[in-house]
Amino acid sequence: MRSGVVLANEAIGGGYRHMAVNCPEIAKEVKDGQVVHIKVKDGNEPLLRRPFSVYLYDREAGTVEFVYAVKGAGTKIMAGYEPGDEIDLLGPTGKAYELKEGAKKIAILGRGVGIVSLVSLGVSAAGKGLRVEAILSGKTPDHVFGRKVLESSAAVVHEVYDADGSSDVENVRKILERSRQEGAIDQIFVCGSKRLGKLAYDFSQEHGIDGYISLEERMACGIGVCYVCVCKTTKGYQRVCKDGPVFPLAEVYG
Amino acid sequence: MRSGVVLANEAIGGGYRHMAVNCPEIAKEVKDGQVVHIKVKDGNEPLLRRPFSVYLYDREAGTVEFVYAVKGAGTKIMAGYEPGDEIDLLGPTGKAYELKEGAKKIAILGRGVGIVSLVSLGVSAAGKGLRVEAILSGKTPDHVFGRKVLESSAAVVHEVYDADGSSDVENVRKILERSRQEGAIDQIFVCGSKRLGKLAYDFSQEHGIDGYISLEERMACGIGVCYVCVCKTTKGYQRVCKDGPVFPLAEVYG
Amino acid sequence: MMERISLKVNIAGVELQNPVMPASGTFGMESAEYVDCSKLGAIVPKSFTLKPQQGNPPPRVAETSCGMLNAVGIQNKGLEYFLSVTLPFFEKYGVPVIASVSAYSEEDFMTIIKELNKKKTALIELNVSCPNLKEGGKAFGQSAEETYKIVKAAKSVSEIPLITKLSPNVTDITEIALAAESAGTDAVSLVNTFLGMAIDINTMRPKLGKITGGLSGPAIKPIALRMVWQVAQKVKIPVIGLGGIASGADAIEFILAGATAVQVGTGNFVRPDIMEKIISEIEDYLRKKNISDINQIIGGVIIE
Amino acid sequence: MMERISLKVNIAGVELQNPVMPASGTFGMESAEYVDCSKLGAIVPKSFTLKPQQGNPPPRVAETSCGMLNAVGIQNKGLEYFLSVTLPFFEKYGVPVIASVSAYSEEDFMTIIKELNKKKTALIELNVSCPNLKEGGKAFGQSAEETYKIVKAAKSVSEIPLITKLSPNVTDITEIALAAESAGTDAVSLVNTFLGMAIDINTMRPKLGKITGGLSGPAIKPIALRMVWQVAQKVKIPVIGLGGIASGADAIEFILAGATAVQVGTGNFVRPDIMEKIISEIEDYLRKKNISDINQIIGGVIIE
Ligand SMILES: Cc1cc2nc3c(=O)[nH]c(=O)nc-3n(C[C@H](O)[C@H](O)[C@H](O)COP(=O)(O)OP(=O)(O)OC[C@H]3O[C@@H](n4cnc5c(N)ncnc54)[C@H](O)[C@@H]3O)c2cc1C
Ligand SMILES: Cc1cc2nc3c(=O)[nH]c(=O)nc-3n(C[C@H](O)[C@H](O)[C@H](O)COP(=O)(O)OP(=O)(O)OC[C@H]3O[C@@H](n4cnc5c(N)ncnc54)[C@H](O)[C@@H]3O)c2cc1C
Ligand SMILES: Cc1cc2nc3c(=O)[nH]c(=O)nc-3n(C[C@H](O)[C@H](O)[C@H](O)COP(=O)(O)O)c2cc1C
Ligand SMILES: Cc1cc2nc3c(=O)[nH]c(=O)nc-3n(C[C@H](O)[C@H](O)[C@H](O)COP(=O)(O)O)c2cc1C
Ligand code: FES
Ligand code: FES
Repeated sequence: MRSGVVLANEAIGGGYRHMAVNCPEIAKEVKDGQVVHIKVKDGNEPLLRRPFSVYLYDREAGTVEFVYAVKGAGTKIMAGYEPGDEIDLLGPTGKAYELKEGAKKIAILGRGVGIVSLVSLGVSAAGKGLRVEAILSGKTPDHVFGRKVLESSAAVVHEVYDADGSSDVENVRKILERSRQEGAIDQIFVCGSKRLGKLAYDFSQEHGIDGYISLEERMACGIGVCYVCVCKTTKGYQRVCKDGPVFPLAEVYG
Repeated sequence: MRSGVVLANEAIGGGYRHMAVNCPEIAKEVKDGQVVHIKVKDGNEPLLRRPFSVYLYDREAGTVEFVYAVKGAGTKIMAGYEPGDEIDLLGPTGKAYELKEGAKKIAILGRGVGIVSLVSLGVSAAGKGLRVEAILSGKTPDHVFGRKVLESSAAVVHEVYDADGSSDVENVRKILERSRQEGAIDQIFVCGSKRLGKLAYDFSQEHGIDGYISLEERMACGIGVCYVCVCKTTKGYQRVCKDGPVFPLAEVYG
Repeated sequence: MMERISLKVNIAGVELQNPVMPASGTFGMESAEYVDCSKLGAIVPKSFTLKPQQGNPPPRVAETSCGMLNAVGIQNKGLEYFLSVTLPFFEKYGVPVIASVSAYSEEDFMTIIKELNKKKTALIELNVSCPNLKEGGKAFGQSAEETYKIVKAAKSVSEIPLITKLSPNVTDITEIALAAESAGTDAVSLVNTFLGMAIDINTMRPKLGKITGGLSGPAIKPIALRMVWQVAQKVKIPVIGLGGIASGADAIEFILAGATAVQVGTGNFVRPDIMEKIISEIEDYLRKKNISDINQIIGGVIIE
Repeated sequence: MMERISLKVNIAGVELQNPVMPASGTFGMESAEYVDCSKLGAIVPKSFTLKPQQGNPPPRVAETSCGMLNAVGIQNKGLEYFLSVTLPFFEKYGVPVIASVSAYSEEDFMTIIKELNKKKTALIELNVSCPNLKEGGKAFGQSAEETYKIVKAAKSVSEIPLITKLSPNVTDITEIALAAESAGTDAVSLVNTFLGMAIDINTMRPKLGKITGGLSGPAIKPIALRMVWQVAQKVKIPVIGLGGIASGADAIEFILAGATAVQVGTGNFVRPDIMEKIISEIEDYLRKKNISDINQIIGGVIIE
């Protein structure tokens, strides 16, 4: 358990909020795609921690950022956090996204809150000089975020929406294809959509490349001991909190 | 259920807080000694309402005041209320203190938080031109409150403390006796101490006067339907929330 | 948009305008100041016994995590008071009144029912499951045999349809429900409270005067819901579900699990007008789901 | 001021440095990153079965009011993995390791125990009470007879003292405890989870893949405490209490009710280091009460 202090917690449209937290211990350790479990409030209601992907982190500043959708009891309480509030954090936990040795270009496909876990990966990869093709999908332009951060770190960003039909899998496939024609994609990462996961899997199979997906499941312990958060994989039931959340696409769709 | 808005909520020493609430509906109806049940927080933890005596009320201004001791989970939450917060109130409930037709002088004996329920009675009685002898007892001077309000409405106030031994029953009896010698006491009202209750009962018997005590019991419904809040009386188990909180001393000590 | 949504349900031939009623012991004449009784599906006053009784020594309540323990022990003014005061008071609201009857023997149950026959309450609920009466929290309703015997005896004299209220403090509640059904009960209601305990570590004493008491409130909802679901699969008679209901969503869970109607207990303590809120939330749910008749979702949980 | 406070308790001849240990299924090797295992009274890893098993289909968890439902179904890597990996991992902390054993038959229990005999775990906990294995949530531990048979069989081969973990889904838990005692169990632990259910009213489907699951957490504490108190009055062997413990105060309630030691389950999910906190809170309590030895308060609830 680590204690953090809320620095900002603002609505950013689409029912999402962006929260920045000071917590040097987590900021120092966290890797792209990892998760932090928030005890949203003392006491027994709600009882369990809520898992959230880390959106961005700044090791020097000691800050960690989240983007979350306000849905149920827990996230409603979080929406009320104000700068200066202390929060109770557990993490970082879980497998991170790993860039392959020698990779020159990656694609990231995120949808809705699934975008969250991919943004720091995009930033890290671009920072290391890789080319990053980011496809961000959402119901409407309001449901997409992260473009600025990604672009400012030199990623190429495409936004696609349900509202205008551009988020259609076929269209996303076309964007991917076009990008591939401009230069081979070495790895593909996806989060937030089963359909996009399938697309990424097919794409990775077709071109013989590495692909990863980050999954969500309801959790209790968050650290791998209770086995409630399993997902079905080719290796049997695996724990999303410990064996994941990042899994090879082939284990999920294979 | 009535909705109130917190106007002030300040620590006043002795671990007590003084809270003023805007709630014209309650301010209009409430009678001296009645109770309001606060749902300190939405949700199921804590589950039940907390009962509090009304300390003062202002029918015109639409305000109701409380003084409460911060003890457990519920009152800790209340301690965090800030001006502007909405609160969920049920009440006023229960039997009020009643001034006897033709009474000219009353005595009130309050100890600790038990002082709360008596102050508005003292103010009302003094306002009607009765003489009011108030004995306020507490561990230390910090644990006594209400003097100013009572004095400004022309009550005679005695403070007695454990710290200097003045709260001793014998000493309180002396104060009462002395007051009686200055002019007959027509009614005696007590709250917050079994010992003072017994003293008041003995006094009332000795001088053949009316006496009342306000009792506390753990509650659930607060409106008289669940029968969990009973106290033993000469009439059997009676509900503190509905048959009380104010009972004739003779029913409790007789 | 739907024309009209019907919330009407039927319990043993008695039509209720909606499926929401109070749980016995959590509602009384005083409640009428806070809730419009004419809006309820039915009215269930506190259980009464043949003779007035004083109940257990205080303290009678202890708050627990998302729940509460009570050990009232059915303090009540007896049959006569029910007939002469409580019943007429509630009858004026024009909704079915369900007499909740508690007793220490078959004979007492029979005596009371014979008197109720004369007044024709809409339904009778046999409280064979109060954990606060016998020593050690035992209740008739914890034995299939005893339940069968009492229901059979009650049924032999009753001219009014019977609901048997079941205890959750059992290994297999379906067994008790089936015993009550085969003895002729017209419906079952479940659950009564779970026997529990709390200790004040400062005084090192039990928090309740009677040591143990009945646990109610949101804490018990998952167990109660499971029991309602299990019983609804097994019996043919209507099931009335209760245990921790405090919202329309809670009520709908019980209805989906197989309850024809629901009772609200501890929820009334938190908000004496909660049942009106629950009724309108149920209606909203049906409207949103485009369902015109609540009967369409009774037992409607989808199991794959 | 007190010189030293002793938290030492003894379960079936095994001395524990303090009475606090994890509840099976809520603690694993990963926990060692968050809690100093050498500080615990004992270590209880997750139940294992003879062969590895995959457990139930997800979703396996649903949060409830002050509690949670789980339907894991004892996903585990089997006896062999326990012996070769889990046991050596935990043995290095120098505190007693309690092997929690689950099985589908007497034979499987006996086979596993024979293997454990060779490794001499400090104690064995027989999990005869998991509601997530058999169909409909039934467990051996819901029948006094079946409990007796299993414990008897286990005892006939075990060279290690046995704890029998009881199911709370029973009419009279003292009956089951007495059956286990007369079959020779050296201690009992209670309670396992309560069978419960939750329905998602939007999808109209159960929230758990297996429909029903086990309720744990603060919600169940009052019922668990009552059961521990009842059992402690009846048996002569040590009782290990659990169910909703999340603080030193909770643990002390169970100890006052008669528990010689306590287990912490769901509390570990909220704070993986909670047991260390509980141990120090127990110590603080004793210090404040001027009690030098925890054994002085076991069963110390004052009943007037
Ligand atoms: C690995 C992982 C990463 C996540 N990252 C993010 C993120 O970056 N941003 C974001 O907005 N959300 C994220 N989520 C989802 C987020 O955890 C849920 O939205 C949140 O728990 C909902 O809590 P609530 O109390 O508002 O909802 P409620 O519905 O009241 O929650 C009830 C219970 O269900 C669980 N639950 C509800 N929805 C989900 C869900 N989608 N996934 C897992 N558990 C759920 C809760 O944790 C809680 O135990 C992530 C989930 C996982 C598993
Ligand atoms: C008629 C009446 C009038 C009261 N007036 C006042 C007042 O004016 N000022 C004031 O400070 N206190 C008053 N009290 C006591 C006040 O209700 C309790 O201090 C408060 O409920 C404690 O809540 P908690 O959550 O902080 O404590 P917890 O101990 O966490 O409460 C647990 C449960 O016990 C109940 N409880 C705890 N202490 C008491 C108590 N002394 N009396 C009744 N129930 C209790 C709570 O309501 C709750 O249900 C009054 C009580 C009654 C019955
Ligand atoms: C204070 C109190 C008194 C009760 N009295 C009775 C009673 O007289 N008769 C009865 O059948 N049930 C009685 N019950 C049980 C309730 O009717 C109901 O079965 C139980 O509380 C579970 O529902 P809930 O969780 O909605 O409260 C009582 C419950 C409480 C809390
Ligand atoms: C996710 C989960 C898994 C569990 N697995 C086991 C198990 O493998 N063996 C067992 O005996 N009990 C198991 N239990 C039950 C706990 O050990 C404990 O009896 C129960 O949770 C009540 O305690 P608590 O309220 O402190 O959690 C499990 C409980 C949970 C919540
Ligand atoms: S949440 Fe416990 S193992 Fe994943
Ligand atoms: S609190 Fe329910 S009758 Fe008094």
